Amino acid sequence: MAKLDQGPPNYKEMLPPVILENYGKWKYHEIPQPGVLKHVAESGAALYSVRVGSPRLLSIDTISEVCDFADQYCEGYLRFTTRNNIEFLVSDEAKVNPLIDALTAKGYSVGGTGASISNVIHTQGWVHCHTPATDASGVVKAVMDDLYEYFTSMKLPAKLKMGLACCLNMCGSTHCSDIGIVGVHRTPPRIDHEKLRKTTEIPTLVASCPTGAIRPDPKNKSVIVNEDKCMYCGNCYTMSPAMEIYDPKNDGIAILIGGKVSNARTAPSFSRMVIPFLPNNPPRWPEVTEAIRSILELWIANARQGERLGEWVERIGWEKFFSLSGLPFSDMLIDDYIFARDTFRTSAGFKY
Amino acid sequence: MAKLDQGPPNYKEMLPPVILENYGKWKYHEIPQPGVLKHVAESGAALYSVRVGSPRLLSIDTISEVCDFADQYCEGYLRFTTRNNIEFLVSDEAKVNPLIDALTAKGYSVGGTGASISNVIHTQGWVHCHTPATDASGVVKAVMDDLYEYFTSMKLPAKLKMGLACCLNMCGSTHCSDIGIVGVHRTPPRIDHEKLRKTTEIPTLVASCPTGAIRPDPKNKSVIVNEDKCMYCGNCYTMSPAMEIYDPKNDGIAILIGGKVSNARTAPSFSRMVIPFLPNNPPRWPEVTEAIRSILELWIANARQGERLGEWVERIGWEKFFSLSGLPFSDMLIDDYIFARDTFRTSAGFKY
Amino acid sequence: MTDKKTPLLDELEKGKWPSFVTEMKRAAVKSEAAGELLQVLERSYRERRGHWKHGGIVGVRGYGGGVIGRYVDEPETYPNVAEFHTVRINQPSGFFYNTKTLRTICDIWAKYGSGLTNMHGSTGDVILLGCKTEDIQTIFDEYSEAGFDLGGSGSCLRTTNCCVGPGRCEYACYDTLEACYNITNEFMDELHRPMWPYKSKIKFSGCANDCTGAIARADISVIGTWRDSLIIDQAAVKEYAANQFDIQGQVCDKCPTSCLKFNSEAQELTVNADDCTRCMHCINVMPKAIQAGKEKGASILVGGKSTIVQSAFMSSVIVPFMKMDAENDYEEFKDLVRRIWEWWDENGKSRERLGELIYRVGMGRFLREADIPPVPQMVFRPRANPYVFWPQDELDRSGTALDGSKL
Amino acid sequence: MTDKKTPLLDELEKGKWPSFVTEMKRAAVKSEAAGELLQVLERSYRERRGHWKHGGIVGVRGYGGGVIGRYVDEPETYPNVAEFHTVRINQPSGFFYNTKTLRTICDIWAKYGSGLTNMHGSTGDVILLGCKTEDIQTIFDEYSEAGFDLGGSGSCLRTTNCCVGPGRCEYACYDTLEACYNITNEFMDELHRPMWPYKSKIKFSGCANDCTGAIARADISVIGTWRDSLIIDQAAVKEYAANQFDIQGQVCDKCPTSCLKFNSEAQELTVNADDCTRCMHCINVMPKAIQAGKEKGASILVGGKSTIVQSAFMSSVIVPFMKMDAENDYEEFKDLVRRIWEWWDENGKSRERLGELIYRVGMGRFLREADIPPVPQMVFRPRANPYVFWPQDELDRSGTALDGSKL
Ligand code: SRM
Ligand code: SRM
Ligand code: SRM
Ligand code: SRM
Ligand code: SF4
Ligand code: SF4
Ligand code: SF4
Ligand code: SF4
Ligand code: SF4
Ligand code: SF4
Ligand code: SF4
Ligand code: SF4
Repeated sequence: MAKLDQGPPNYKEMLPPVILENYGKWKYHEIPQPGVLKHVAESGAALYSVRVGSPRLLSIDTISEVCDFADQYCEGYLRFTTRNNIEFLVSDEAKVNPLIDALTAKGYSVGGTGASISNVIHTQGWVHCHTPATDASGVVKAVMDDLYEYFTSMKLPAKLKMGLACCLNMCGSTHCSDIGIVGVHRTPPRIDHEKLRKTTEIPTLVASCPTGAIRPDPKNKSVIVNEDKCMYCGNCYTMSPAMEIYDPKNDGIAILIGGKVSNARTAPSFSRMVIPFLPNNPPRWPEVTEAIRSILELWIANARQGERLGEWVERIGWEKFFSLSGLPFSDMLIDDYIFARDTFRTSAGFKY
Repeated sequence: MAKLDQGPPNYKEMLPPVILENYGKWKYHEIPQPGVLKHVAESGAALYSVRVGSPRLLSIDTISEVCDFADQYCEGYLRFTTRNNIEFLVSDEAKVNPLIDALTAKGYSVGGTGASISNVIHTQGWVHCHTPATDASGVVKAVMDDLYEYFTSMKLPAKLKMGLACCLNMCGSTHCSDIGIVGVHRTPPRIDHEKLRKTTEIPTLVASCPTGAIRPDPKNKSVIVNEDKCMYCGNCYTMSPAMEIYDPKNDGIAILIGGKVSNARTAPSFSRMVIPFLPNNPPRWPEVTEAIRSILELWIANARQGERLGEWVERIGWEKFFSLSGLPFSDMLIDDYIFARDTFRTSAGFKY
Repeated sequence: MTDKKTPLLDELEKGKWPSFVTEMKRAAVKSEAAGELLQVLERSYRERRGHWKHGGIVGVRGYGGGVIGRYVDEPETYPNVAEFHTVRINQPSGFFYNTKTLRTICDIWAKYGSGLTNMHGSTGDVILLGCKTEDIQTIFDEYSEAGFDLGGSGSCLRTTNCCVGPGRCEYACYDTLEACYNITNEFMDELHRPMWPYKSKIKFSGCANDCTGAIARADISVIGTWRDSLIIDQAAVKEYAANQFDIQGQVCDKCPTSCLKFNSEAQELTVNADDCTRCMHCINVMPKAIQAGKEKGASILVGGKSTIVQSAFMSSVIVPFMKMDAENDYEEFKDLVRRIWEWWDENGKSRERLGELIYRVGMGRFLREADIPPVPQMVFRPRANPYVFWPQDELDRSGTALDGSKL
Repeated sequence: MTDKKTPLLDELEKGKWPSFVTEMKRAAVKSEAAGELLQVLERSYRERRGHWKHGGIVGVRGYGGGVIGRYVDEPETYPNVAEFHTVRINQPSGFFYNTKTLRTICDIWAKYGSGLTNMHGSTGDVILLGCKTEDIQTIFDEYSEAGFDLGGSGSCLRTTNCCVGPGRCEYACYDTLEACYNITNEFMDELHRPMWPYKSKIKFSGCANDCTGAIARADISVIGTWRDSLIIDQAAVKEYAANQFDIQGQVCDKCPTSCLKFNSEAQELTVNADDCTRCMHCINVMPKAIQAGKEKGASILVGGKSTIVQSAFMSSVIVPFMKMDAENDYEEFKDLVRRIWEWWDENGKSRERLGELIYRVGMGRFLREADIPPVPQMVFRPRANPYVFWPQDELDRSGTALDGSKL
C-alpha cells in the first residue's frame, strides 16, 4: 500500500555539495556568457549554472540523456527553472565549457539568461487538454525558432518573458507577461441538449457564465444561450461537456503585451490586448510569429536600456505604440468588463 | 405671457469695452498682487480683474452694493468665477488700488489667485436641502476663517481647491478636489411604512439602492432594509420621503484629499478618503477645521514648489502620508465598492 | 412664534471670511421669509439636522423644470417658509454681467422672494433662494419679460456652463462663451422639458486646465486643445532665464512626457511636438513664452458625474480633436451630442447617467451604436482581459451550429 | 488503423529550438500510446481543433485529486489513448534533482505510461503525461514507495512552488526551499483531499523579483523582503564606477522613489532608507555593491489568479512584513493561512477564488473576519467613494429607530 501524505521528496537530498556548503551564503552573481550564471559565495566558492532550453514536453529518454550529462559534469545534480529550462549545476569551473560543448554537439541550446528571451511558459493545447482554442507546444516551437537568436544572446533592452495559454483559463499565466499568447474562441457554445440533460446540473452551469448569457430552459430541461451576451470564454464548457465550444474556422490567437510580475522599478502589471485575433495556421503559425517579431523589433529599436516592454509602452503611451506599430485599433481592444472604467482615458492629455 | 425658450441673456451685452476690443486676443497674464490678475492683450491693452471672496449665499442688498462698486470702478462690468468669487473687471489701471481700498474698507476680501486657497465650492446644507448630513455654508465659513491667510496670500506650494458637499449626492463636486469635505450619514434609513405606501413606487425604490440592501416586503406593502448591506448613501431617501436618514447623533463629515481636475502634468484624479468621520459640531466645526489645517500644513512643509496636494501624496505614497500625518488608518478607508480592486496594493513595493 | 435669537449662527458672523449669516440677516431686514429661514437654520444648528422636506412638483407653464420645490417640516411654526422653493435662472456665458442686468435680477427678486440668492449654483445657475408656490409663475413671467430664462432641473439637459475663455484668458483654444451660448440655445427643448432617463450636463473649458471642472462634473466635457505644435517665443524664454526662473526644474522636469529640452547655453527651449500631450503645464508656468499651437479646437470627453450610484465617474475621451468654430454653427458637435443622447435615451435605465450606461453595456457597443470611430486616444491602455465580443455575422459560421452538431 | 505519417508535425522538427515533436517520436519508439498521441495531434493540426474529452473522475485510494482524467473523442480509432490521464507528482522544492531521483521517475513511468512528461507543469508538478485508468493506483503505489507523493488537483491546496532561493540566489530574504517544503508537509490533507470552494495556490519567492510569478498566479504569495535599510558596499560602488557603469542613469534615475543619491565626486552611493520600497532594482543592477538589509522576512499578498471568471486578479498586500524562520516552524504564517482558508471556505461560492471573494464582500470584511489588522500598506491609495460601512453597535443609536419614529 502506498504511503499517504508523505509529501514531496526532501529538496535537501537534491542539492549538490557546493550548495549545501554555501546554502544561503551567496554573495553575488555574474553572467560570464549567455546561458551561464556564476554565483559566488561568501566562502569564495563558485557555482556555475548552465541553462538549457527545453520543450518542456520531454520524453523519458531525453531526461535520461540529461541525467547522463549531469552525472558526467555536475556530480549528478541539476534543476529546472520556473520557466522549465534545465540548469546544470557545475561546481568545477573547468567543466563548464566542456559541458557546453557536449550539450551543443547534441543539439541542446544554451541561453535564456539576462537580457534575453527565456523559455515560454505554456500549457497543454491539443496535446492533452479538452478546452484549447489553439495548440500550445507547436506555437511555442514556431515562435522560439523564429526568435532563437534572442535566446542565445543577451542583446535585448531587458528580459523578455513570454507566456502562452491555449484557452482563457490561462494556465500559462499569460496575463502578466511581456508578451502573452492566448488561444481564443470566437463563437458561442453549441449545446448538446441530450448530453446536457444527462451530465449537467443546470443551476451550476447557469451560474458559471460570467456575462449571464445562459438561462435555464425548463420546458426543454436544458439551457438557452443568448448569443449577444456570450464572449466565448468557454467557462460553460469547463462546467459541462454538452457546451462544445471549439470551432476550427474561428478559433485562433490573441496577443497581449506589456505585463510583468517583478516589482523592480514598477509594480506588477497586466498584459494588454493589442491584437484581438490571429488565425490558427498550423504547423508554424506564421501570422503569430510575424506579429511577435515586429512588436519585439519595435521594442528593441525604441526602448531604453533596461526598459521592459511594458515599461517602454507605458512611457511612450499606448496610443503612440499603436501609431508606431501600425497595428489596427478597434473597439475590441477597449475593455468592457468589470474593471473597464479605469482603462478609459479620463484626461485630455494624449498624443495624436 | 412669458417668452419660452429665449435662453440666457447674451453674454456679449455683458462684456466691458476692453474685452469686446480684445476678445480672444489676450497674450499673457501676470498676478501683480494677490487677488489681482492682469491680462495683457496683443493690442497692449490691459484688463485688471480684482477677485473678491464671496459667501455665495448673497442678499440682493449685497449684490447692489457690489454693483455700486462696479459702476464706480469698472464701467458697470463684473463677473463671477466658477468658484463663486466676484471679479471686478477694471480697464483703467489707476482705478485698481482705489477699488481695492474701497472694497477692503467695506470688509470685502481680495485674494484667491495663484498659489492660494480659493473659495470652497459648496452646496445648500441645512439652508435649503432635504438630504444633508451637515451644513454647507457654516462649515465653509469656519474653514475659510481658519485658513484666511492663505486666501489673501500666494504662499502655498500650489493652488488648493476645496469642495464641500452636504451629502453623498456630492453637488459640491468634492470628488476631484484637493480637499473634499463630505457630509455623511452613518445609520440606515428609518422607514415610515404608511408614508411609503402613499408616496412610493416600490420597485423604483428597491432599484435605487446601490448595494441591494432594500427588498420588497409584499405582506406589509412596504420594504425591508438589510442593515448589514446599507452604507447610508441616502439614495433611497432621494427616491422616497418615507426613508428618513438624517440622524443627529451620527451624521457628520468625512474628509477626502488629493483629487484634481486640471490635466496639467498629471491626469485628473479622484479625491481619496483619509478621515471617515468627524462629528458635526456647529457652529464652528472645530474638528473639521483642525483636521484640514493640519493636512494643509503637512503639505506646505513637505511639498515641492508647484506640487498640488495629491501630486505630493502620490509622490511620497499614501502609506507615507498616513505615517507623516499620524491619521489613523482603518479598514473603512479601504475601498469595497465596484472599482475597489485597482486600489489594492498588488505589489510588494511600499514604505513602512 | 419662535425665539428670534440666533446665538449659534451669530458665531459665524465672526472671522474674516464673508459671512452668509450676515447676508441672511441683511435679507431678513426686508423679508420675513429670510428671517424665518434664520430661525430654521439656528434650530438645525442646535439639533444637528435639517428641517426641509422633499419637494412636491412645482413649476411654470410650458416647462418641466427650473424650480426646486421645498417645504419646511413644521409649516405651523414657520409659516413664511412653509413653501420655500428655489428658482434657477440660466446665467449668461462666463458669469459675465453688467450691473443693469444684475440689478434687474435683484429688483424682481425683491418683490417676490426672500431676497437671498446663490451667485451661483454649483451647476451654474443664478439660484433665487426661497419663494412661494403662488408666485412662481409671476416670477418667471417677469424674469422672462426682462430677458431671462429658466435653467434646468429634473431629467433634462442641465444648465450648461463655461469658463471665462476668450473673454479674458489667453489660453482659450475655442470660444467657450459663444459655444456655450449657441449650443444652449440650440437645446432649449432638451433643457426645459425633462425627457431623458436622468440629467445630462455639458461644460465648456477653453483648455486642459479645465477651469469648469468639466471632466469631473459633466456628462459631456468640451476641453480646448490644439493639433499642431505649441509655439515657443525664444526671446521671452531668454527673459525668463534672465529673471532666474528655473526653466529646467520647473518646466522641463515637470513635463509629463519629457518632451521639452532646455539648452541652458543657448537659452533655448525646444519641444518634441509629437510627444506633447498638451497638458498645459509649460504654458501655465511660462505664459509669456509659450502658446498653444495654431490649429485649435477641442477634445470631447463624456461620462462624468458624481458619486451616486456606481460611484463617481470622470469623463473620458471620445473625440480627440474637433473643430469648434462658430462659422459652422457647431454642427459637428451638435450632431454628436444628439447621437449620444438618443442612444442614452433609448438604452438608459431610469436614473442612469451616460457614464454608467456606457460602463454597463460596454464602451464598444456605445461607440458602434452612436457611430463614433474607436481610436487609441480613448483609453489609457487597452483591455487586460480577453473577453472580446465578435460580430457573429462577420465570421464564417458555416462550420458551427448551436445544436451541438459535430464539426 | 490510422495513417502513421505526420507531415504537419514534422515541420516542427525543423528549426533550432528543441522540438516537442522529436520528444514525442522518441517516446513513440517504445510506447504505442505516444505513437497514437502523435496521430491525434497530427489530426488536430489538420483539423485545427482538439480531440480530447472531459475527464471522468479518476484517482487513487485515499486522495481526492492528483490525477487528471482524459479521454480521446474517438476511442475506436485511437484505442491506446482512449484513456490518457495525467499524474501530477509533487516536485521537490526549487525543482532540484539528483539524477537518481530523476531516473527513478523515468523508470516507473516507462513501465506504465506513455514515456512522456512535462518538466514541469505550470503550477510546478512533474506531469506524467498519459496513462490508463487501470494503472493509476499501481503507478501511485510505486511512486509512493520510491518516496514521491501526488500533487494537487480539484478544489484543494494546489502543489506549492518556490524559487531557487538560498540554494543559489544571493537575493533570497528567507529560505524559500525550506518554507515550501515545511508548509507543504503541514497541509497534506488540504492538498490531497479537495474540500474547498475552489483551488488555492501558494508560491514562495525569495525577493521582490518574484521569480515564481506569485503575485500574478498565487492565491497566497510569499515575497521575501526586509525591514531595515539596504546595505551598500562603497568599495564595490567605486569599482562599478571605475568600470564606467552609469550609476546615476541606470540606478539612481530608475529608482522608483528617487531615494538613491550618487555623489559622483566622492563616488559614493547613499540611500534614504525610509523612502526605499525594496523594489530590488538597484540590487539587481549592482549585485556586487548593494544587498538587502539584515532584518529579513516576507510580505504576504493574497488573491492572485488568472482570467476566469471575474478577470485576472493580482495578489495584494495583507501583511507587510512577517518573519519567515524555520525555527518557529512558520507558525505565524500557518496560522494566518488557516484563518484565511477557513474564512474563504465559509464564505466562498462554488468556484470562487479567494481574490474574487474578497472583492465581492469587501476587503474590510475580510480583514475583520480573518482578524488581520488594516494598514495603509495594503492599498495603493484609499477609497475614492464615501461608501463606508459603520459597525452599528459601536454607534449611539438611541436616537434612531427603523420604524420611522421622529427624533
Ligand atoms: C532561475 C530562476 C528562478 C528559479 O527558481 O527557477 C531565476 C533566476 C534569476 N533571476 Fe529571476 N529567475 C527566474 C524567473 C523569473 C521570473 C518568473 C518568470 O519568468 O515567469 C521573474 C518575473 C518575471 C516578470 O517580471 O514578468 C523573474 C524576474 C527577475 C528579475 C526582475 C527583472 C525586471 O527587471 O523586471 C530579476 C532581476 C534582473 O534580472 O535584473 C531576476 C534575477 C534573477 C537572478 C539574477 C537572481 C540571482 O541573482 O540568482 C537569477 C538569474 C536570472 C537570469 O536568468 O538572468 N529575476 N525571474 C527563474 C528562471 C526562469 C527561466 O528559466 O528563465
Ligand atoms: C476665473 C477662473 C475661470 C472662470 O471662468 O471663472 C480661472 C481662471 C484662471 N485659471 Fe483656472 N480658473 C478658475 C477655476 C479653475 C478650476 C476649477 C475649480 O477651481 O473648481 C480649475 C481646475 C481645478 C483642479 O485642477 O482641481 C482650474 C485650474 C487651473 C490651472 C491648473 C492648475 C494646476 O496646476 O493643476 C491653471 C494653471 C495655473 O494656475 O498654473 C489655471 C489658470 C488660470 C488662469 C491663470 C488662466 C488665465 O491665464 O487667465 C486664470 C487665473 C488663475 C488664478 O486664479 O490664479 N487654472 N482653474 C476660475 C477661478 C475660480 C476661483 O474663483 O478660484
Ligand atoms: C443647488 C445645487 C447645489 C448648490 O447649492 O449649488 C444642487 C442641489 C441639489 N441637487 Fe445637485 N445641485 C447642484 C449641482 C450639482 C452638481 C454640480 C454640477 O452640476 O457641476 C452635482 C455633481 C455633478 C453631477 O451631476 O454628477 C450634483 C449632483 C446631484 C446628484 C447626484 C447625481 C449623480 O448622478 O450622482 C443628485 C441626486 C439626484 O439627482 O437625485 C442631486 C440632487 C440635488 C437636489 C435636487 C436634491 C434632490 O435630490 O432633490 C438638490 C436640491 C437642493 C435644493 O434644495 O435647492 N445633485 N448636483 C446645484 C445646482 C445649482 C445650479 O443649478 O446651478
Ligand atoms: C497542466 C496545467 C497546464 C500545463 O500544461 O502546465 C493545467 C492544466 C489544466 N488546467 Fe490549469 N493547469 C495548470 C496550471 C494553471 C495555472 C498556473 C499556475 O498554477 O501557476 C493557472 C493560472 C493561475 C490560477 O490558478 O489562476 C491555471 C488556471 C486554470 C483555470 C482558471 C482558474 C481561475 O480561477 O481563473 C482552470 C479552470 C478550472 O479550474 O476549472 C484550469 C483548469 C485546468 C484543466 C484542469 C482543465 C479543466 O478545466 O479540466 C487543465 C487540465 C489539462 C490537462 O489535460 O492536463 N486551470 N492552471 C498546469 C498544472 C500543472 C501542474 O500541476 O503543475
Ligand atoms: S489553458 Fe485552457 S486549454 Fe490550455 S491547458 Fe489550461 S485549461 Fe487546458
Ligand atoms: S462561453 Fe462563456 S460567455 Fe459564452 S455562454 Fe459559455 S460561459 Fe457564457
Ligand atoms: S449635496 Fe446633497 S444635501 Fe447638499 S445640496 Fe446636494 S443633494 Fe442637497
Ligand atoms: S441608504 Fe443607500 S445603501 Fe442604505 S438602504 Fe438606502 S439606498 Fe440602500
Ligand atoms: S479653462 Fe483654460 S481657457 Fe478656460 S479660463 Fe481656464 S485656463 Fe483659461
Ligand atoms: S504642454 Fe505639457 S506635455 Fe506639452 S510640452 Fe508643455 S508640459 Fe510638456
Ligand atoms: S525571487 Fe529573488 S530570491 Fe528568488 S530566485 Fe528570484 S531573485 Fe532570487
Ligand atoms: S530597492 Fe528600489 S526603491 Fe529601494 S533604493 Fe533600490 S531602486 Fe530604490
